[in-house]
Amino acid sequence: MAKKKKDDINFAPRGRGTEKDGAVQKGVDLPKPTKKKHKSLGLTEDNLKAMYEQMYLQRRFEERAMQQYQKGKFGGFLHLYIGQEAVSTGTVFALNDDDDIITAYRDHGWGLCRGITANEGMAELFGKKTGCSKGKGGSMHFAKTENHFWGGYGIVGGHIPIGGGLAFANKYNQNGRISATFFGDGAVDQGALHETFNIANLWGLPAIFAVENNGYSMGTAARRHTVTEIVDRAKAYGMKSKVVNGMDVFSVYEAMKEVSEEVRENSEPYFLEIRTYRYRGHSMSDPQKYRTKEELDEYQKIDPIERLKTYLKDNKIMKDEEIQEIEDKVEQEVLDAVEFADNSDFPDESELYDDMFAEEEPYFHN
Amino acid sequence: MAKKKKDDINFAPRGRGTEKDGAVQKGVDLPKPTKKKHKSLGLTEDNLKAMYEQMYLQRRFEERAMQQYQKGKFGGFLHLYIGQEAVSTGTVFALNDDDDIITAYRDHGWGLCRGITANEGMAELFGKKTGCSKGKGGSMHFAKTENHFWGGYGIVGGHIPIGGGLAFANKYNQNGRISATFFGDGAVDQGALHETFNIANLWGLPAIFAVENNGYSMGTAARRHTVTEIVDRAKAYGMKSKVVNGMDVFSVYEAMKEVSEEVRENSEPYFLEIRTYRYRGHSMSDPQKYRTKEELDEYQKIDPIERLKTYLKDNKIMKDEEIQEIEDKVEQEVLDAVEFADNSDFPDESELYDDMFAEEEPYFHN
Amino acid sequence: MAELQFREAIREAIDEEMAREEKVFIMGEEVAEYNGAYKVTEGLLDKYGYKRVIDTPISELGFSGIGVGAAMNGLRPIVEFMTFNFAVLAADQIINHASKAGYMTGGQITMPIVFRGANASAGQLGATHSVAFDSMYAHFPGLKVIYTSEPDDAKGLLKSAIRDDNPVLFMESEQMYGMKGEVSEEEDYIIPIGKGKVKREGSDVTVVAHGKMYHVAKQAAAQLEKDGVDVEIIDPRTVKPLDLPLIVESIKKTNRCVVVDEAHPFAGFAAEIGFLIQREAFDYLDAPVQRVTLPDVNAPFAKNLLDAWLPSPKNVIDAVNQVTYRN
Amino acid sequence: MAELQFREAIREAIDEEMAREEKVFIMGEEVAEYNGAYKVTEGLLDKYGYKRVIDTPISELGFSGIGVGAAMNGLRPIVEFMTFNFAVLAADQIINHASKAGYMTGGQITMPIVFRGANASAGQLGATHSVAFDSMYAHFPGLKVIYTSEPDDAKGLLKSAIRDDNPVLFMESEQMYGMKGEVSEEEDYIIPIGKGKVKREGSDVTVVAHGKMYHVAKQAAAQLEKDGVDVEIIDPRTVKPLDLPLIVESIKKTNRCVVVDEAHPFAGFAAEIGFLIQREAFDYLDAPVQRVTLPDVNAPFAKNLLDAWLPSPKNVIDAVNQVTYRN
Ligand SMILES: Cc1ncc(C[n+]2csc(CCOP(=O)(O)OP(=O)(O)O)c2C)c(N)n1
Ligand SMILES: Cc1ncc(C[n+]2csc(CCOP(=O)(O)OP(=O)(O)O)c2C)c(N)n1
Ligand SMILES: [Mg+2]
Ligand SMILES: [Mg+2]
Repeated sequence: MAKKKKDDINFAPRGRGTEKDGAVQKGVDLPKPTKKKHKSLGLTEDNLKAMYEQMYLQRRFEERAMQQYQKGKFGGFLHLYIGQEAVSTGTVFALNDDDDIITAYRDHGWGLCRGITANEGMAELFGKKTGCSKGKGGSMHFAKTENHFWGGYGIVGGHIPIGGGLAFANKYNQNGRISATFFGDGAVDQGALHETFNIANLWGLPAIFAVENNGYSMGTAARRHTVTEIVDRAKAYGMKSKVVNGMDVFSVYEAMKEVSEEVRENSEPYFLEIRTYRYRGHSMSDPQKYRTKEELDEYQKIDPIERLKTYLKDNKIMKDEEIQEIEDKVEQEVLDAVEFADNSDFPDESELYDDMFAEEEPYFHN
Repeated sequence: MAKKKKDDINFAPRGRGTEKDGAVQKGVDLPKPTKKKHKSLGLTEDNLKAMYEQMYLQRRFEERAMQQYQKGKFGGFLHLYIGQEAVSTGTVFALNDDDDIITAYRDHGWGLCRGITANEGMAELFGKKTGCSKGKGGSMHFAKTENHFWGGYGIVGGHIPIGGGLAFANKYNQNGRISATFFGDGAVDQGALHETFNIANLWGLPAIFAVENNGYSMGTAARRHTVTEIVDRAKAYGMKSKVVNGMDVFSVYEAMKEVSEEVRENSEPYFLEIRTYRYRGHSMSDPQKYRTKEELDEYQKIDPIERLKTYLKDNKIMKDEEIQEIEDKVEQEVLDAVEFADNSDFPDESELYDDMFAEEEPYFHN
Repeated sequence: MAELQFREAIREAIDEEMAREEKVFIMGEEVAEYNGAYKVTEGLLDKYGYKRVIDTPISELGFSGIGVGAAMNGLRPIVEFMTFNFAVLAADQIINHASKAGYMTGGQITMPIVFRGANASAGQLGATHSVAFDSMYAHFPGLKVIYTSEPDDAKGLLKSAIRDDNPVLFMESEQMYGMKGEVSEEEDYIIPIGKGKVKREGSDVTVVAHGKMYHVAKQAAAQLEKDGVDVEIIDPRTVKPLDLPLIVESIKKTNRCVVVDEAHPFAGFAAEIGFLIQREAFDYLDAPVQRVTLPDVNAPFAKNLLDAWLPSPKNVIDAVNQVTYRN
Repeated sequence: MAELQFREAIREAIDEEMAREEKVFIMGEEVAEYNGAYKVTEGLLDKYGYKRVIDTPISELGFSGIGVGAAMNGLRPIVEFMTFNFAVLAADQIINHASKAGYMTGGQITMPIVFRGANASAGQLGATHSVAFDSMYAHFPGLKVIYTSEPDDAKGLLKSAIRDDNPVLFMESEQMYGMKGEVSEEEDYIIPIGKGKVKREGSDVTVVAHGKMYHVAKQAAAQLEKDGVDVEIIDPRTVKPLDLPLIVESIKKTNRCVVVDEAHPFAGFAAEIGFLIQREAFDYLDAPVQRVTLPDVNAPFAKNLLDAWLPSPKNVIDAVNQVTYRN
C-alpha cells in the first residue's frame, strides 16, 4: 500500500484515511437470519432435503469444475459461486417455476437450481455441443430458457434492464409471472441500474432486483466502490427494499416468498440487498490480497450448506447416513458429468454459423 | 388522450389513472422563497442593479433571438431560457468567478451571465465567425472557457460526469475552485447521473450538481418521467441536498452561497433541485399541448425579473426611470448585437477543418 | 399508389403491424402523448392506448434494455430513438446484448426487436446531433441495418423489420419525414430485407447511394444527363444484408462506380462497397471506385460550413467525372 | 535494447510520463490496489499514491466522463478500460464528447486524454468479451487510434499518446501482455503517431497487419517463405492517422495485397485499406486486394469453434495464394 501523508489529496473512498494501511475492514455485515423454523416458513421436510441436495450439488459441481479447469480441460473465465448457494436455492424454492430469473456471469448455481443438469452444465464449461448453451456460451452464459432461466451475462450491469424487460413482458401479457434479476455489488454502480429502477417504478413492473452483495467487486471491497449502504439506493426511487442474510437459505426463502407475493400482487418492483460471501477468488487467477484469511474463515464458519446440514440433524429430519447418501449421489452425479463432458463432442465446425439468426438460411457478410 | 378502461394495463406513471384524461397536475411546486433582504444576504445595491441588468439582458437577448430565428436568420434548435433567469443569475453572483460552470443546451442565459457578450452570443446563433464558439457550435454550444464557462452540451445528461471531472481537476490542483453542473429534470433519468453521483461522493469531489427542474422534459411532465421528488435522488448516495425556489434570484443566491462554501470547505458534492419554469416551448416548434395556459400564467405572475424589479422599487433602490434606463441600455445592446451578428462574416470555408485537433497541421482521413 | 409523406409511410407500417399482432408495441421518448417528436407516431396512442404506445424517460440504455428483455420474453418491441446519436448511450444493449444473447445461449433466445429513429444530419444541429450510424452498426454480426430513401421502401421494409425475428436497426432521416412519395397500396405491402433496387438505369457509371444520399445522387444524375453521362443509381436500401450481386451486376455493365454515403470516410459504408467491388469485379473496373462522403470532420453549426460539409450533387458529379476520366 | 513484456513496456511508458508531468494520472477498474487486472499498472500506486493512481467503480460512462472533464480542465488523464468491450458503455463520452467538445466550442477546449485497455479477443471469453473496436472508433473524426503489435511500438507510441493534446485511443491485447520483445532503451523513447513500419521486407506481396494479427501474418510469412513467396509485412501501428503512403509504396513494388484484421469484415479496417489501395494504386494492382478478418459471426466459446473463428496463418496463406494466383 502507498504511504499516506496527512494532507494528501486522494481519490479514494472518503474516510479511508482512518484505516490502517488501507486494509479492508469487513466484507459485509450480515443481518440476523430468520428465526422461523421450516414449518412456519411453509417448507416440508422433502423441501429441505431437496434444498440440501441442490446446494450440495452446486458446491460439488463447482469444486469439480475447478479441478477440471486446473487440468486444462477448458479455458476462459471461471467465476465460482461457492459460498453463495443459499441465495440461488432459497430464491428458486420461493419463486414459482415460471417466474423469470436472470443473472450475471457467476451463474452456475443459478443454472443448476433452475434445472440445468450437471451434465449439461459441465459440458457447457468444456465447450461441448451437449452443453446447455451448445458450447457457445461457456461458464458465463449458462441458460435454460424453457425453465425461465434466461442466462448469465458478462457485461456488468447489462442484464439489469433486461430483467426489467422480462417483467415488462409479463405485465403486458398479464400472465401472473414476475421476474427476478440478480447482480453483484459491483453492478450497483452502473447507470443501467438507475435507469431501470426509475422506469420499473414509474411503470409498475413486477420485478425483483436483488444484489448479491458478496463484499467484493473483483478486488474492490464494496465500501470502496459504492457509497452508503447499497440498500439505500432504493430510497432514491421510493422503492420498497430489504436487507437479507444470504448465508442462510431460510432467510432468503422467507424474504423471497414475501417479496415475490407482494411484487406479484401489486405489480411493483422491489429491491433486495442480499448479503453473502464468495469463498473463492473472483475468477481463477486472483491472488486475493484484498482480504484476509481471517475474514474468509469467518464466513466459512457460517457456511450455508453446513448450516442447513446442522438444522437437518438437529431437527432430526435426516440422519448422518441419509445425508451421506445424498452427498454420495451428488458426488456421483458430478463425476458422471465430468465424464459426460469429457466424452461429448465439440460442436461441429459448421455450427459456428448456427444460432446467429432466427431464419433457416441467414445472410453472412464476407 | 386515449380513453382508459378501469383495468387497462398501462406503462405510464403509476397513479395516473386518478387524473382526468391524463392532464398534467402541475409543473413544479415551488418552495417558499427566502425571506432575507439583500443586505443580510450580503448583496449591495450595485449588486442588485447588476443582477437586474443581467436578468433583463438574458430575457431581451432571447426575445430578440427568437424574432431573428422566425425571420430565418439562422436554423437548428433554439431552446429559450426565458423564465429561468434567476437560476443563472443567482448562481453566478454567488459563485467565485473562477468556479467552473457547465450546463446543457439551454445555455444562453448561462453564457451571458458568465461574460459572453450579446454580440458574441447573437453572432454564435447566426453561425458567424465572431460568435463565442466561432459559429461552430450554435445555440446549444455557447462557451467561454476563459471565464470558466465550459459550455452547453446537447446530449441530455452527457455533461454531468464532465462537470464531475471539472471538480476532479480542481481538487487535484488544490486550487480552491469548485464546479457547478446544471441540467434539466429530464437528465435526472440518465445513468450518467447515477454513476457520477456515486463517484463524486466516494472521492469527495468539490462539485455542485443542480437540476433546473422546470417541470417538463420536452413534452413530458417531470412526474411522468421520474419517480418521487427529484431531490430524493441524493438519498441513495447519502449526499447533501436542498430544494430551492428558482423563480427568486435571492433564494438561488442564498442557497448557492451557502452550498458553495460548504462544498469548497469540505470538498464534497451537493445536490440541488432548483424548481423553476420555462415560459416558452421546448424549442421553436413545440405546440405545448402538455400544459395549460393557466399553468403558464401562474408562473408568469411570479416572474423573477418582475419580482426583482418590484423589490428594487419597494426598497427604493431604483426609481422607475433608472430601471427604464437600464432596460433601454440593454435593449440597445441587444439590437446592436443583432446588427453585429447580421453584419459579421460566416466562417471562411477553410475553417471547416480548424479546431478539430490541437496541432498546427493535423491529419484528416479522406 | 398513394402519395404519402415519409413519416406517414412509417406510421402506416407501424400501425398495420400493431393491428396485425398484439405483441407489437412501441416505446420511446415523446412517442405517446406528444405524438412523436417528429409526429411519426401521431394518433397511435389514441388508437392503441398506454399499454402499447409508451412514453419513456430519457434513459436510452434503460429502455433499450427493457426492450431487449421484452423481446426475449415473447414480445415484439419497436424502440424509437429520437435520433441514433442518442442511441450511442444504448450501444451496449444493441451491440453487447441484442446481437449476442441468442448466439451465446446456443439459440435459446430469439430477439425480435426493431430499433428505429432518425439517423445522420438534419440541418444546423451541431456535432453531437448529426452523425450517420448505419455503417457502424452494420459492422457488428447479428444486426440487420436498413436506411431507406423513399417512403415506399420505408413502408415495405419497416413492416418486414417488425416481423423479423432478429434485431433490426431501421434508420430514418429527420429531414425527410415530410418528403412525399408514391407508396404502394397493396394490402400488406412487404419488401424483403436485403434486396437493393436499381432506381435509375444507366450505362456509363454506377452510383451507389442510400438514405438521404440517394437524393443527392439523383440530382447529380439529372445534371450529368444533360452532360451526356448516363448514370445508373443503385439504392441498396438495406445496408446489411447487402445486395452485392445487384451492385456487381451493374458494375459489369458500367465498369465504373461512385459510392455516395453520409457517413465519415474511415471504414464507413463506402469503404465496404468499394472494397467489395474491387474484390468481386476487379476485371470489370475501368477506374478505381471513388467515394463521396462527409469529410473527416465533425458537423459544424454555421450554415455555410454545414453546406460545405455535406456531400453535394457537385461532389458526386466531380467523382463521376473522375471515374469516367472526364476531368 | 531491453527485453520487456508488453505489459512492462506499457507500464514504463505510463511511469515515465507520470514522472515527467504531474498532470498525468491514471484511473480505471482495479488499476490501483489490485495493481491492474492484467498487472499493467503494477507498482504505480506505491510510487504515485492515491491521488494519481485511482481505482474506479464499474461505471465506464461515469469515469470516462470525469476523465473528459478533467482533461478539459487542465489535466492529462489516462483512462483504463478493463477491455474495450466495456467501453461501449462509455461510447457517448468518447464519440459524443471527447471527440467533439473542442470543435463545438470553436477550439476553446483542449482534450489531452488517453483511453486505453485490452482490445479484441483473448481466448474463450465468449461473444461479449472478444470484439475489436479499433476500426469503429477510427471512423469518428477527432479520435486517434493506436493498436500496436510489439512492446517497442507500444512504449514509444503510448508515450506519444500521453503527450498528445487530443483524445487518443490506445489499444492492447490481453493475450499479448506477457509477450516479450526488444524495447529501445533510448532515453525518452518516442515514436510519432501516424507512422507505420515495414516489419518484414519482401517483394511478392504486401500484407498489412496490426495488433495481434501482425503475429499471424508473421507466421504466415515464415511458412510462405519456405514456399518461395517473399512477403512484405507492413504494420501501420496507428490505425488513425493512417500511414497510407507507406502502404501504397509497398504495393507499387509488390502489386498485391492482403489485409489481415481482427475485426469483423463489414466496414472494418481491412475494408478501408482495401478501398484506399484500389483508389491510390489501381494501376499497380495485379490482383484484387483480399482481406482476412473474423467471420460475420459472434465469438463462440468452444475452443474448436474459436480457433475456426480467429484469422489464422492458414487463412493468410490462402489469401496470399489467391492474390498471387497460386491456387
Ligand atoms: C461493464 C463491465 N465492466 C467491467 C467488467 C469486468 N468485470 C467482470 S466482473 C467484475 C466485478 C464485478 O463484481 P460484482 O458485481 O460484485 O460481482 P461478483 O463478481 O462479486 O459476483 C468486473 C469489474 C465487465 N465484465 N463488464
Ligand atoms: C441523450 C439524449 N436523449 C434525447 C435527447 C433529445 N432531447 C433534447 S432535450 C430533451 C428534453 C430534456 O428535458 P430537460 O432535461 O428537462 O431540460 P429542459 O429542456 O427542460 O431544459 C430531449 C428528450 C437528447 N438531446 N439527448
Ligand atoms: Mg461482488
Ligand atoms: Mg425540464
